[in-house]
Amino acid sequence: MAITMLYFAWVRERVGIGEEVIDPPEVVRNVADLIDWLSRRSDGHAAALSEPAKLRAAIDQRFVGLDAELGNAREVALFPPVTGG
Amino acid sequence: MAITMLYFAWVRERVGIGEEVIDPPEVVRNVADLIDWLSRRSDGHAAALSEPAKLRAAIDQRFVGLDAELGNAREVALFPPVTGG
Amino acid sequence: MIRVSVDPAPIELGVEVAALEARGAGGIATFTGVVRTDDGVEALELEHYPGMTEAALCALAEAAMDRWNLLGATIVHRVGRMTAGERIVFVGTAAAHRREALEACTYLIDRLKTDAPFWKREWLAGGARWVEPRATDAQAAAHWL
Amino acid sequence: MIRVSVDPAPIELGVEVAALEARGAGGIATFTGVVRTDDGVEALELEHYPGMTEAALCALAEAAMDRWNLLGATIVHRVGRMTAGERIVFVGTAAAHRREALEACTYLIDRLKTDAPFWKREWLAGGARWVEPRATDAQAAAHWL
Repeated sequence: MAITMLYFAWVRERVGIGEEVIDPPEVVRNVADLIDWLSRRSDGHAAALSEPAKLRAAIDQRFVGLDAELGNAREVALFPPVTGG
Repeated sequence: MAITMLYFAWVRERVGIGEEVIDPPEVVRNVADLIDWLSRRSDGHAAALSEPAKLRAAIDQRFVGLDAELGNAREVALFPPVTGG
Repeated sequence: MIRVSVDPAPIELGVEVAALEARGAGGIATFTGVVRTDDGVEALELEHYPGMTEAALCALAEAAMDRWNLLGATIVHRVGRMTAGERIVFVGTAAAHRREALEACTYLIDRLKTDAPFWKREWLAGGARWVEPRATDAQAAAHWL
Repeated sequence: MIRVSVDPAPIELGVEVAALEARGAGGIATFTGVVRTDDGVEALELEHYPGMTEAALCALAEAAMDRWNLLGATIVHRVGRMTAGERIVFVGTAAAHRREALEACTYLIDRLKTDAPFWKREWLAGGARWVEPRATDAQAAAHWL
């Protein structure tokens, strides 16, 4: 099923785009799987996603851990830890 | 030695004046003595000063307890507990 | 920088905050007390002890500057008569870190309630009454000792 | 009353405070974050996650309204590019009692730091850098759990 990926801050810069639509295979079950699968799409993806410990995620606009199941996710975002305020 | 007395809030209202200069005798040594001595000056003073536990004091613009010695006080103020802010 | 003011004129919040922001700090915390509109009070009258009041507020602002790493502390208290919805008091602090600004702001308003010679009188439809001190205010101030 | 805004326009502090004062509360507490002028940062750029940001700030304001007895909670966050001295964020609370307003204000800014999807980039003479999160912010937010 198609998922809209969103990237923010230096993740966006390294990937080279802020948004893309993907269709990962069934073996990609949780966010960590998705990061691993995405990192093989391009050198930019690899540069952005090589250290999952530095990444945070949201599924359908809610913060989740990297072990969260994708389920029927329609929108997944990857980004560095937030620094607002 | 002359002392300027100041009264604030309902103490001022009951005494009937906000300021007066007094010259208490030597036996008046601390604030409690002064309250007792002042309360005999008029019905207004008596009404204002009859319950020392409800009074607070300052000597030369510093808060003090009723047991504080007058020493060389030049200005003594009597008032209810403060309610600013 | 310390700023203390005791004035019958309305409190200009924008001006006070701008002065704190101009200190170059990262964070500004403020507390503003306003005459409540909900309990039948038509006007509030603030009496104070001229001379002693300003000294007490300066001492309080200095104590906050010593205790926290502040770039600015402001205390503005209105006196005289004011009506529902008007500002009675403004305290503001500027600091590089929000924790310091917020703690110092709480300290200033807590201690102002017990350590500065102000007296409030409420005017209601039926007449006027002097406000009684609240035990919770003494507890809040004691918390900082 | 909750007000949440995420906007590239400058934050109008006077307007925000006036709206809180109009709630009829006795006390208004605020915290304003300003781009610091002291560490060589010429400009700050705030990126966010449109849609999620507004939802996260609303959830935060609602949590504060539930936890304290507030009459109003406001969160305004600027996004885009801003220069030294400009306001990044404003949080404000209105309550009948100062303790509630001050605590809730601290809560809002503490949790905003960790619970809303904003990312800061600093522009210096030599180029730009993404701001790293601070461990103290995570600790401050955890304090409220």
